[in-house]
Amino acid sequence: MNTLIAITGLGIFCLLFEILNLRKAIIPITILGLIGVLALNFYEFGTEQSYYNNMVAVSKFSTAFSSLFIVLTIFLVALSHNFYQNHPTKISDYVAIKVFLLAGAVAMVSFGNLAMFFLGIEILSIALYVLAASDRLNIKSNEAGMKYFLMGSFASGIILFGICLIYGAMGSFDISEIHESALSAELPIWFPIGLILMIIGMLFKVAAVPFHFWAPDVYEGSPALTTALMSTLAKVVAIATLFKLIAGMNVISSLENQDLLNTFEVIVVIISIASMCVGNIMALRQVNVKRMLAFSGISHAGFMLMTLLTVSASAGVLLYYTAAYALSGIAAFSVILYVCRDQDNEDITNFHGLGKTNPLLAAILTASLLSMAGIPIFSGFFAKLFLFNQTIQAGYIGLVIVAVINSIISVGYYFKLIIAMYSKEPNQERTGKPFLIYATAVVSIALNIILGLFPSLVLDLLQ
Amino acid sequence: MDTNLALILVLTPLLGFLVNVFFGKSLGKTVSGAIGTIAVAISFVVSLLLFNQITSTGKGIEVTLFDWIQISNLKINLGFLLDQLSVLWLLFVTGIGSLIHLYSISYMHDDENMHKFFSYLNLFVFFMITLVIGSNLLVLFIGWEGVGLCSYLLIGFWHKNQDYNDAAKKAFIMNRIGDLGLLIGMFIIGSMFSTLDYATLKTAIAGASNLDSSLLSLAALCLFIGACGKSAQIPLYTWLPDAMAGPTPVSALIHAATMVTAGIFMVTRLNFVFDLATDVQSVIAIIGAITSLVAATIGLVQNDIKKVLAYSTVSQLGLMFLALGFGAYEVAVFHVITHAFFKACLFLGSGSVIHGLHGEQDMRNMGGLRKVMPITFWTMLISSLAISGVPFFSGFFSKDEILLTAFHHSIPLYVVGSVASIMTAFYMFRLMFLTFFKEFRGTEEQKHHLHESGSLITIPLIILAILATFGGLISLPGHSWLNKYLAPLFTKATEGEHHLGTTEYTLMGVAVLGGLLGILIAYVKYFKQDNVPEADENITGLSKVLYNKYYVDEVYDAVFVAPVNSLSKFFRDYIETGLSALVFALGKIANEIAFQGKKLQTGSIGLYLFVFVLGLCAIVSYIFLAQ
Amino acid sequence: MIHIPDFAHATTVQVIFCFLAFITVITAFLTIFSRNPIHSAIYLVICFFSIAGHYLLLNSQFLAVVHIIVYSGAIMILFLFTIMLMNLNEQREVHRPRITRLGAIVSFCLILIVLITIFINSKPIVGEYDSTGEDFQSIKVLGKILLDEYMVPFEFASVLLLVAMIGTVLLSKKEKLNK
Amino acid sequence: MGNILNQIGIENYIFLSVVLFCIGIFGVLYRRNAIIVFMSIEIMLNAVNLLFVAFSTYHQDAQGQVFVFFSMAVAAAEVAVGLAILVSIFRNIGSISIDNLKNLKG
Amino acid sequence: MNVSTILIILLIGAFVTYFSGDKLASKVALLFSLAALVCSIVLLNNYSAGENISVINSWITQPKISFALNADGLGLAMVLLTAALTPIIIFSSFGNEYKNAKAFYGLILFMAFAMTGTFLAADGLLYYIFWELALIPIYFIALIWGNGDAEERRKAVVKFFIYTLAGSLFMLTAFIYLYTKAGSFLIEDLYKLDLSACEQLWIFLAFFLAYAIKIPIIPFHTWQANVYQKAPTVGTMLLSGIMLKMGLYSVLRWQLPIAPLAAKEYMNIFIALGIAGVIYGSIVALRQKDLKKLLAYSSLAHVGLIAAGSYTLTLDGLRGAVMQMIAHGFVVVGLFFAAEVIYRRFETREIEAMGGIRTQSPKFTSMFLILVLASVALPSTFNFVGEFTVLYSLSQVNIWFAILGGTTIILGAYYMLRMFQHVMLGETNSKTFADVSLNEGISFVAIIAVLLFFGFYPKPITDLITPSLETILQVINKN
Repeated sequence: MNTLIAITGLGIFCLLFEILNLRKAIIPITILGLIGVLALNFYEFGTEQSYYNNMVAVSKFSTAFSSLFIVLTIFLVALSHNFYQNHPTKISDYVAIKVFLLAGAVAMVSFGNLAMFFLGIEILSIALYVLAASDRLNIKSNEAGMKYFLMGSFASGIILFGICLIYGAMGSFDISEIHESALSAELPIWFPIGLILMIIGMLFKVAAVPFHFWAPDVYEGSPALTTALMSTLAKVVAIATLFKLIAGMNVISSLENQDLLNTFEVIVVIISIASMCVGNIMALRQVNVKRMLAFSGISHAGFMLMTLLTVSASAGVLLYYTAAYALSGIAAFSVILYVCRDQDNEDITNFHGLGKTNPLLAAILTASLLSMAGIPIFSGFFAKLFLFNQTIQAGYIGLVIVAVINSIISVGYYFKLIIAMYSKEPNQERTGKPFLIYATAVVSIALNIILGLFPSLVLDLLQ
Repeated sequence: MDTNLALILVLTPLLGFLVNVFFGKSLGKTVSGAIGTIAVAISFVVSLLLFNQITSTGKGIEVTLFDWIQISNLKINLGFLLDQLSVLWLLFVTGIGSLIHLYSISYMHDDENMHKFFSYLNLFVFFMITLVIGSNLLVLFIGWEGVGLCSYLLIGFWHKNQDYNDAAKKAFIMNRIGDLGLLIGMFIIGSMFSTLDYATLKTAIAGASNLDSSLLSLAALCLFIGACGKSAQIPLYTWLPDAMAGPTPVSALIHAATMVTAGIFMVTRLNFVFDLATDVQSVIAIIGAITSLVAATIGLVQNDIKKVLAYSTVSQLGLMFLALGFGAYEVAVFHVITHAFFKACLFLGSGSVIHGLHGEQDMRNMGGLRKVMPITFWTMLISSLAISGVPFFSGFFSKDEILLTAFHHSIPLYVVGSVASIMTAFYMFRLMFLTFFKEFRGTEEQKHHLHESGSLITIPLIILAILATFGGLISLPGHSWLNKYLAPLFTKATEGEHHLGTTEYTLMGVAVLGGLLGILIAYVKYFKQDNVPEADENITGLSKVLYNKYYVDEVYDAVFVAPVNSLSKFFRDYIETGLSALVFALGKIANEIAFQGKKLQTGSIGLYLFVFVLGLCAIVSYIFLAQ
Repeated sequence: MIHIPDFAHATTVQVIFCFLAFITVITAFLTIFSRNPIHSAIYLVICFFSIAGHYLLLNSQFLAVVHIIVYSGAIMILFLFTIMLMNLNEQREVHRPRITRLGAIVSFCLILIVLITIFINSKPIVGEYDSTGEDFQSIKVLGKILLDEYMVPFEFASVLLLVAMIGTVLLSKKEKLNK
Repeated sequence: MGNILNQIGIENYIFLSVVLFCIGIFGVLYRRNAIIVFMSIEIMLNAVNLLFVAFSTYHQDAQGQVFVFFSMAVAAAEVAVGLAILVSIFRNIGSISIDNLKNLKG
Repeated sequence: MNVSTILIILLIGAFVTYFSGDKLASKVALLFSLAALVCSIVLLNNYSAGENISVINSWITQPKISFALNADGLGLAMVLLTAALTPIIIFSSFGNEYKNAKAFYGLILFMAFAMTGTFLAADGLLYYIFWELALIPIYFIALIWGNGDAEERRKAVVKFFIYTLAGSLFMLTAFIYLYTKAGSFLIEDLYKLDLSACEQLWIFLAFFLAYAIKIPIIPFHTWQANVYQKAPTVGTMLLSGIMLKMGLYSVLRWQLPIAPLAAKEYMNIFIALGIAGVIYGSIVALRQKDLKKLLAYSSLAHVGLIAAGSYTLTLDGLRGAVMQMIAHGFVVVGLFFAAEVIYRRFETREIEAMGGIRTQSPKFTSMFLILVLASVALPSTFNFVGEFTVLYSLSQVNIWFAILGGTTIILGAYYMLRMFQHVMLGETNSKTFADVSLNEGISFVAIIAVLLFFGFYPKPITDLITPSLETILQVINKN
């Protein structure tokens, strides 16, 4: 709760700075503030408490994920400095929106009431619509914003309908009440329908097949930093929320009571497989790096959805997976931001010869791609490992084999980029070494590797 | 003491090899030649000492150096067995070896790589000694492959000529085919008796109660295939004539006197195995006979002086195998020894001729050398008489023994052997007449330079001629020293010495007459009628077939080499690319799907939402309606 | 099963419900089918009013008022302004490919059938509906709940609106192109 | 007074709401004019709001109605942002047909 | 001192090399690789003295993964192979100039590190990690420093990477499955597992896929020739000399003991595959135009035989396989180095363009010939010891296996001598060919010395590996 308040306060401070003409201080102070929030959040870790009539329920799960979100936001804010260099008058808005977005995200994982959940997801979505469309003179950005907005509100409508049906069945929005009454046998059919609609809405947010179509277009059209935000923070938030919804509302047991569990699991398996396959295969022929990473994100969503099959045991795995994925995503996007600063697109050709001109950045991008591909020592590997382990233990060996095949396919396009960096001749000068970009890239990939070397650090948090 | 002796025996040639390899060039030709020769000579002296010891004690010496290869049920030592057989072999290997080394000093003096030549020769002697004195089959195998290697190196000694290299390669590979047989034979024996050690094996076989005779036969057959490769028997004989590409001393040492007899050595060594495999013995006899006949027929029409000798070698080896096939090991060994003398002498003689003619090997371009090269002529004549089986020369006794044995076992094989002998006499004297009689048919340039070879060449010739004359004494019919000497080796009572009865004398007479007949025909054809073989393109009919060696090389080429090569091309061009394409196809398929999939991503919000709704309907209806 | 109103013996409430429902659905359709955006907007306003009528029928007057204020008063005005601003009233929509329309109709039918079928298949609510008699929807009660129990979401909604505000400003603000 | 639902039945509200919701979906799919699409989305949200109120009465519980307030706030915020995006698109390409938004694809 | 020392040396070496700059990199790398060699010898000493040099530390608690390195004879033998070949390989590259040398040598040491780790790891997952880690450096080495047409190279290298990764991911799946059964990745726990025949079959196949691609066994070999050809020679040496052995080693260490029933049941099929590789590889090698490709196919043939030996499940087979692995490792490195030596002078790898080298370079010829002969397993070389043992073990299974496998000695001789003839012999080449330099000579001599020494006296190696192989066999035959 304190975290939430602090974040919101920080957002307002950002706006105030603009008024106080402290533009230059915004980013450093925001970062410091976020670090403070992170500390606060750590301090809260381990306390199970609910605030304000259980509107906000702080648990290990919520604090752990909140910390991850905060860390990601720190990186994203740090990257803002260079990204918004040409928009000095808007920087406070950008930063404030990101901070509010974080507030929404934190609300989404620590909600105790569906109202909070709904408001959280809307804050997140609206902030993202704005950010996607924020390059207002760029038609691509407009288009991305519009597409995202239309489809996002559509999905919001479905989520809202789901919440409504749940309310109809339960007479309450409170998660713990729903959790308890979910087991009663006398539930009207509205409850499972509502659940499924909500889950579908969330599947849209995580960009799972067949609700994924927006992702590539929006990722491609949005300004690169927004894409970074979407592919790391937003995706992670969405999947974490989905997980929390399913875990928090006792979905599994209640579906089991109504003999719907099998079909539900079949659906999850199918969506997971479809996401992995579609994401990976479609990524193969992409030229635009952001678009490629969008498809890669779709496939990762497929992987992460596997945790929904083992909800009771896989919170830690999900946390680990999301952390690994998001950290490598941040590292990758920092490099992309650097490389495509002055370009009007993010095509692979821009990366030619990066290995020669900027070996460090090339190495970082390589590392992050390897992590996403699941090559050992990077945390992406362990993430997949733990995930597969969990899933095989639950008996879904076929699903794991499909996932493995998909991992193989994914190497194909990740390596396309690596090859472009190392075995092609550079086609442009790359000057300047923006400190914040370098720092972000290095720190995020270092964190990624540390997670790889000591997975227990994160994994055991939620066990 | 024994160990030291054995080590000196083995290591001196190796040392010679090493010295020549590393310092040969700087030492100068003569010195390196001398080192090579001395190294072998020392081995010869040691062999003599050992021979002396063996004859006096009558017991073999076993030396074990160290464990070599460990296999679960086999423990293979690197060890030596110096018994009657091996020492006998040692004697003529090192003896003739020394002579040929001596000969080579002069013969190879013009070659810039003389030190290399000597190092290879020394290496050969080293491996040959290893082969002979190994205490088990695997040590024999070291030598076996080692001499093959040296043979390869020496055949291809003039490596600028790719034909020679081809010949060298062919020799090595043909040998390797045999080696595989030998290996398989070893495997079978190893698994049957858990040992490859001769001595242990012998006792094991003697003690074995119920042997799987078919398996043992198989082993024997495989071993015989090995022997076929090394000793140039059908079907693996074709390398030997080609091997004449090497310098002549090599042909004399390796391809006449020593290496090619390794097969006979091995069979004799394992006589206790072959004795139990009677059907294999028949095979050996038949193959030996056929080889001797086939090689002899080819030898009839060859014009290359060394080729004639080569086919003669194959033919003689065939006779030895004929004897082996009848279990008459000591007879085969006897012929090995006499053959080593006279064939080495013949080769060296031909070398002397070639040397004198500066590399000319075609007999059609020779003639009349008798006067210019008297020593060469006389020594070669003696050897030719010996090989033709003219009485009281060494060959007479040994060949006669073989034919006698054959007669006692199988008349048809006897006839084949005899015919081969007659042919031998014919082509040997064809060689003599064409080379040494009548007028010189070469160029004026060559005629001008004709001369007798130097003493380093003639001395070995003379020694060998003497040996070729008197070598028969070691196993005179009825009073065979050799048989007694070798007796401890054999399990079966040997065939015993043939009682010199009427039959024997008759047969002897027939053989002598046959030999003389061959000589006579040659005399008539090439001396009286003064025929000179036709130029290559004019050869027709049967002669053409013979001249082209029954087209065996061509057949092998068409049946084995060409298919393998085209298979290789086929694999390379189709299977490999196909497999590769198959793997790539997976990627291509994925890419193609991606390409098609991209079309689905039209950018139209309507479509996206449509799919969204469809997905929603599908999920909801699956969960709630599809019960 | 669908409870088909028995018009012969329908109560006033039922008649009103049917009437309102009819209006709602029809105007909703008209909103979509009108060619002129202004007409659409007006139909939508009517639709919202009918929904407010439903709220009144359900006895939640406050909500009905708020609904009219927010939707008809604010949101629709926003729409109309935009339409006017862009001078869209004359704009004829580009030709819609048949496949689009077909797709829309198909998915409409499909989702409608699926949802309706599910709800029909579910076990009907039998018996009387509870009527505790307590006041649960007066302004007083709503205010209490909203500012007590739902205080945090209430505040959080302000963050939402703030974000929307910053967002709209961000999207519309012109920058000096000084670089 | 009795529960009004005794006369109408919650199912009817559900059906009405579903129909309205589906009309909203239909509108989103059917129309290419972005403004009308927005309106369709508003119809969807209103359908849900209606159901909230109905459920609220059904449960005799005010929370549903409170939620409607939030839902309205959200709708307002969404419309504001959506229109802002729309306006900037209109400024850029002079059209508000979503069919013109097909640059991003593949 | 325990086995992790050598890993640390190599890892630190990799980084130090990277930071030492382009000029010093090669020397620093050599220094560290020699240090690793010394360290491995010291470790070997300690091991033979009966000291415990294994390591086991817990690493990840849930799922239970340990940092466990187990040094037994087999592992140490392979480590020794790696440690001995790495300096030779590094030293052999001294004649070449590499751009960005620090990265190049750093990657080499890193790869040595990963491969050493693979040989030592006693925890399935740790093993897998090292296994995959070894793949990354070679990928970059081949990609960046490789030769030939860039597009072709990319294709070949990516195919190689994806292909091998594909195989190993199935292995990973198998490991995870095993974990769910055993509750641990530790090798001894996995050895203790009692799996049904069906499970074993699937696990066996999953492992097989990984190893068959890595080794490679036909028909999974298609990556090999191209990558060998395209990679820089150093990379080829690392690949063929050590990395292939990872696959073979893993067969012995992981595949056979974990799924013995399947191994026994389908033994003949897998032996047959290995032998098919022998024959196929030899035949394809015959008509290769590119020297490195030819050597690649020869490698295919040799490893086919080793694999066949491993699958016999007899002590002889395993022992022969290990010895052959070591021997092949040395000989193939030597041969590729010879190809490189020629390339340095002639700038070509086309066999057609060579020939007539012998007259100009007696030393090189002799050394090359010895390597060729070792490669065709001439007795008195170490290769013979290995090949003989393997063939013997095959003959114990079925005499036909030995006969067919034995064709390697014929076909091998055929293509190797044919190659030697066309590369080295014939009329003196018009291009000048300087004889080997001292640096080059040292590498050759080192390799040849090892091959000849163990050819006559393989006992140290036999004694080293036998106990651990016996343990493995015990596990295989436990029921």
